[in-house]
Amino acid sequence: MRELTFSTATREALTEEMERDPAVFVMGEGIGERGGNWGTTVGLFERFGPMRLRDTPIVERGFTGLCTGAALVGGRPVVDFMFLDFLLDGMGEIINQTAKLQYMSNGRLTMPIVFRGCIGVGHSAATHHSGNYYPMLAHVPGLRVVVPSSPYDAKGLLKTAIRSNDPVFFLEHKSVLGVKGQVPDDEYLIPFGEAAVVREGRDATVVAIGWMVHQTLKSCDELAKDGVSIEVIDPRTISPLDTDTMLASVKKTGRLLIVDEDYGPCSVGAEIAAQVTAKGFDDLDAPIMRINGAFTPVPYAPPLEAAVVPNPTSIALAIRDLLAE
Amino acid sequence: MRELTFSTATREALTEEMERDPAVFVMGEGIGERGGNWGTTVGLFERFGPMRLRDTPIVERGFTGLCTGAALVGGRPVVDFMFLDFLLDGMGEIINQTAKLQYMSNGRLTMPIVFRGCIGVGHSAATHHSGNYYPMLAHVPGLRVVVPSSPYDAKGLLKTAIRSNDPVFFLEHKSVLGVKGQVPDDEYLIPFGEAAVVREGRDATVVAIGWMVHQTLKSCDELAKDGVSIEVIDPRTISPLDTDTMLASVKKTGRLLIVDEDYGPCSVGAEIAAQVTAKGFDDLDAPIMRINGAFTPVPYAPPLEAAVVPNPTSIALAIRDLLAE
Amino acid sequence: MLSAPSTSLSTSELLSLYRKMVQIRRTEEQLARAHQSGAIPGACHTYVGEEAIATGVCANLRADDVIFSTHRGHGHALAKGVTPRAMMAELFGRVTGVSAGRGGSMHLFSPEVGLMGTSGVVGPSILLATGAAYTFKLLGTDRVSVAFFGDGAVNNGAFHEGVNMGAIWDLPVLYICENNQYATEVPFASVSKTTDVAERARAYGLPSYVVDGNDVLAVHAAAAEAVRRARAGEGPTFLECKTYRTRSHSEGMRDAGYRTAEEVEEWKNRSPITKLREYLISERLAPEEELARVEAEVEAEVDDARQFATSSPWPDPATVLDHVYSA
Amino acid sequence: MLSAPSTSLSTSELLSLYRKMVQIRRTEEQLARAHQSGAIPGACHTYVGEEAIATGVCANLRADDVIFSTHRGHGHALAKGVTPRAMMAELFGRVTGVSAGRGGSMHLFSPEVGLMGTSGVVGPSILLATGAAYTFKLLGTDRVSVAFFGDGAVNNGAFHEGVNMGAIWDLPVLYICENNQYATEVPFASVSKTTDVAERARAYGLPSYVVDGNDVLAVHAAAAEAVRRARAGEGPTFLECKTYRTRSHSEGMRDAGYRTAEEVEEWKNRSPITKLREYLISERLAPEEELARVEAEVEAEVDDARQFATSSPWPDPATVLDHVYSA
Ligand SMILES: Cc1ncc(C[n+]2csc(CCOP(=O)(O)OP(=O)(O)O)c2C)c(N)n1
Ligand SMILES: Cc1ncc(C[n+]2csc(CCOP(=O)(O)OP(=O)(O)O)c2C)c(N)n1
Ligand SMILES: [Mg+2]
Ligand SMILES: [Mg+2]
Repeated sequence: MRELTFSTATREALTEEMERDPAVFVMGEGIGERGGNWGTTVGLFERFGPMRLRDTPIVERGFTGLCTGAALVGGRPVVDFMFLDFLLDGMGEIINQTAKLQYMSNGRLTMPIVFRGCIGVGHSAATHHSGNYYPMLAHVPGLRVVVPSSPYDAKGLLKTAIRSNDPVFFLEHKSVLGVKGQVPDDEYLIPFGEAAVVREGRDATVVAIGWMVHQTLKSCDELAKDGVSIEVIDPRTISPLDTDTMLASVKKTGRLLIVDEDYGPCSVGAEIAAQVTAKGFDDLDAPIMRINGAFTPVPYAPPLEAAVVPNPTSIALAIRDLLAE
Repeated sequence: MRELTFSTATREALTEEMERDPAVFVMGEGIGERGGNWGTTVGLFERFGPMRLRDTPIVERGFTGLCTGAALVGGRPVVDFMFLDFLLDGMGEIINQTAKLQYMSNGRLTMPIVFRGCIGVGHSAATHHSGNYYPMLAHVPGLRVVVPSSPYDAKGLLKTAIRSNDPVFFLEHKSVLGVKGQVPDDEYLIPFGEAAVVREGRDATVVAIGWMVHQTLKSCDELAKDGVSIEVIDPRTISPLDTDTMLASVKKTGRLLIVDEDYGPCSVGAEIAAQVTAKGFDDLDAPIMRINGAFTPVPYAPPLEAAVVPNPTSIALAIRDLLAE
Repeated sequence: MLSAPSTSLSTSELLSLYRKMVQIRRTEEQLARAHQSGAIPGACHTYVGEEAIATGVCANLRADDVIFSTHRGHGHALAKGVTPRAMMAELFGRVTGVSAGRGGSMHLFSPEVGLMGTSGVVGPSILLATGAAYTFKLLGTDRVSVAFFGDGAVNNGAFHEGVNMGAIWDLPVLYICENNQYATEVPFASVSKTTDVAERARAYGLPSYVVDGNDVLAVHAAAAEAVRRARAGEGPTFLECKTYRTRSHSEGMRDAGYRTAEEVEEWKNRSPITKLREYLISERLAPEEELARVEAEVEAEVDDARQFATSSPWPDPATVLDHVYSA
Repeated sequence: MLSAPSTSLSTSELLSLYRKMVQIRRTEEQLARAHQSGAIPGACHTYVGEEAIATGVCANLRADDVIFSTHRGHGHALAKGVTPRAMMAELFGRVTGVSAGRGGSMHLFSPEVGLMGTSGVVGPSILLATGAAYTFKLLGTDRVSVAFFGDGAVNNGAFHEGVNMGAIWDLPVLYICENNQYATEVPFASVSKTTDVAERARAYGLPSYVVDGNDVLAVHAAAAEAVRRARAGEGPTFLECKTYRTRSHSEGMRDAGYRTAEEVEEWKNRSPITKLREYLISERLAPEEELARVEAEVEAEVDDARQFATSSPWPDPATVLDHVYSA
């Protein structure tokens, strides 16, 4: 075991997979010699050269489509969007081609492709560099969506993503990139569709996504001082979504809060709330609560930006409300 | 009052608004002399000419962006996507420009623009011509989303959409285009955010969207023969979403089923279920049920296509299950 | 415009081009009738009049080369080796179809013969084909990828982004623009200030030619050189094949108002099939009887395909969720 | 390349061009320092070295003409009439900023003076400007719309779709490509086989010229003719302004590895400000003291702006949901 940052862990995963399989290549803006806007590919260009670390013109739709075609004939592309916001120009390709070609070919084609990019609000990145988008992607059959929160999960899930024959979105909140954590020396993979109980507790369950896992853990530390015991679940993959782990927890605690930085309407939190209520109705001692990012484009000024996302204080407040129900 | 088809009603609305305001214009493929793939603009080219009925090259992203710019300086574009599926290439413009410019300009710009297009499964239109997409759009702050089911609603809501200073998606299920209904002779507008109770009942509430309103009404007729009394609610607008009307109904019936042709995960149905459970927990005698389109790309062959969407039989079955809970 | 070179093709190669074009034409005519009778539940865009392009290009390809096609893709599918049976069954929505009934006319997949898909959306074929070429180059193979697309795709961003990437990275890909002069009812001249698509393509710095798309020998020759370049690692080539569809945009649609009956008639007279037929006879490469025999064989093959499609079973609704994911 | 014409501008017009370029330069320098000190919380892309383009173009515009800009938009904002105060306050995140703190560097809005927005996304300015021009034509006004964008946007589909629509519909729009030869660290030559962007633009059939983007008089003259054409209903014009940014892509980013120190030095010596200064002096159009006075005035103006920004209040979090919708 070593302590690595989230970014180092994903770079290790990528390097190992590129060494393992010569069909794996990365495409994006500034991922060649420059090593990626977020350092996703530092040092790899020297090792693998320009065909496998391909700097592109500013054509997000274009290289999304190109990589989809590349994946159909034996390539295993990792598309690096830098900021996930830029994926939007490629939505047509992703929804109508990438996500559908396995099905439309009746399983005779596979689609081994990974899309990665930074998500999330923070650092005054402002409205064009702060999006989340995962519920939109999770709404599309044929796609997998991964939102890891720790270096350990990031490495194991990225390796699974690169080896998967399905299209996978691997989304990295900009605030988790520097988070440190233990990572085994030996190789490991983490399967999709298994939520992690990141903290055990008995009074209520909180499901938190991505960076919100860390914010939630902070509020739990505070609440623990008052003897409040919270169970925290990180779904890790949004599609497939492991509601069994959530249901098991709710059976124990009777209460559920979902903490998500992304907008509320038609969100992952709505889906979780709907499913857990449907299947765990009798276990619930109170209606499920959700807290989400404010329903507004993301503003720039620090006091405005801070006002649009949940933080440890607002999460703790919500937990107390939930317990009082 | 006259009986009109849904299509005729929307054409009437568009014509009246184009007559009223010279800044209203339509852009899309084949909406000029040809009158639109769905007849949305038949007869208008002769009347208003090419600047106001602008046939475009096949550049959905391009004219989405163009019309967004046009709306910023006093134009009132109606963007006709033909099939809404083609909007996907314009997602970047819609989410990052159209939806955000009012906010980013601190309210000094307005965005009077309507996007319309056909949605829905049916007629072996196959996977590239059968999408729905409304939960994705409803997830985006700054957008309005309208999914009418009757000629009356379509006319009144389209007029409201064209006069609105917000970007509005007006989505027409291909199966409702030919539906007939009463439409007043005099002008009327229907405000956004007001669901319609299209059938009153006492045993359970069904919220149905678009074409599913008609399919649900058919199953209610069947169930009525057995003395089962169902209340049916059509939200009409998905964003804003009128949950008050739903809550009031659930207070009376104690049971709720949501029928939506679109995919389940992170859907409008999930949002409704989450909200109604949160606010109406004590009124619910059973967990909320949802039925949705199967989570798969839409297949072509009639027996496969029929298998992916709810129909009067499967809806009736679901209602009976709900009543048995 | 590249002129038809005196051909170096053998008689049997010429006859096989002829057979393929006739096969496409007869199949389309059957499909059109089937659509009228209601046997085809979805849309149906025929390739009638444009047969020389798919035929001339695909005759240069190996089975492991790949093509990406459009909404008007029946000709490409047949030219790459899909059987009339498997294609017709698909349009009839049967489980014996190339896509097992999941696809219909605009979603034909047969990776076994290198048909990587037709598309209901205009544009993607260009990007997907460029991507397959990227993998071919990455893995050091000499396989070749082909994008077919119409004049309507030329103004779309996918054209711009795709052709440029093919050019700057010297990928083994052919860009085949089937310029039939209209996108649905919209004339190319009304959406472009420049007349030739090839001129637009030249802005990306790749070899770009105008070809008579109704002359299968001209298409074949131009494609042969393009395939040679691609296989040799010399990069992509752009071919604008000027042509015309002589039926309506899609079956059941009106075909008046936007073009004159004379224009249609004129192009019917320039049928690529007639042109090759006359050439074969006048050059004494094949006697009329032999051509008639080919035609009769194709006729029988296509009749059989229709029977096959009609009598094939529907797909089982219980399988509807299969293959959304790979595992 | 269009050469700088012997100018017909009056001395006061020339001085006002000079003042504007100096204002942009000084403001950028202040912003760079502020970014280093942490006073600017978000990204900051400066326009240092490229001042002649925004200045030369916008001097031809009326207040009711509109411009659409990029991530590198400070120069455009100032040239169109935003005050250094309002701009600096925005980058500091204050409520007195042009976007009341909602935007920051890449989201500057001042419709009052025709700045319809800078953009964090590369490409949209081209489409939005084309759209504003569409409305101007639809409503029968003689207003003009301008799209600024970098060489990096040229390969993007927005360029292709937007410029083509402007051309085919003869819209009153100027396409101003600021070709500073790099997109972040990517040289234009590595993503395009053709050297000049103007050559690419010509494929759309609109007048398209290469201009020395470091010569404000050349830019001014070319833009004057383009604006005249647009106002007269003669359609769009494309100008490729060759230039160079002499600071890093954005403040705080490395600026080595992808270009040589000599190249940067060479372009620093070609500063558009120095060029005009020398011209004004050598042609005896303005004495050195007058230029020094302008510089001092600008210096004071920008110092004041910085003070203003620093002392302005933050926006109130209670207003954060305002203006998501119009009503
Ligand atoms: C992105 C997109 N926009 C619109 C359509 C609707 N559509 C189908 S075919 C067609 C015209 C295509 O013209 P062209 O590319 O010239 O091909 P042709 O039909 O002439 O062979 C259009 C607009 C579509 N399928 N995809
Ligand atoms: C669609 C999109 N992709 C990527 C980026 C990230 N990005 C910001 S600036 C930039 C380079 C832009 O280059 P250019 O257009 O030449 O403008 P310059 O910075 O040289 O002025 C990139 C890639 C972006 N903002 N938008
Ligand atoms: Mg065409
Ligand atoms: Mg640049």
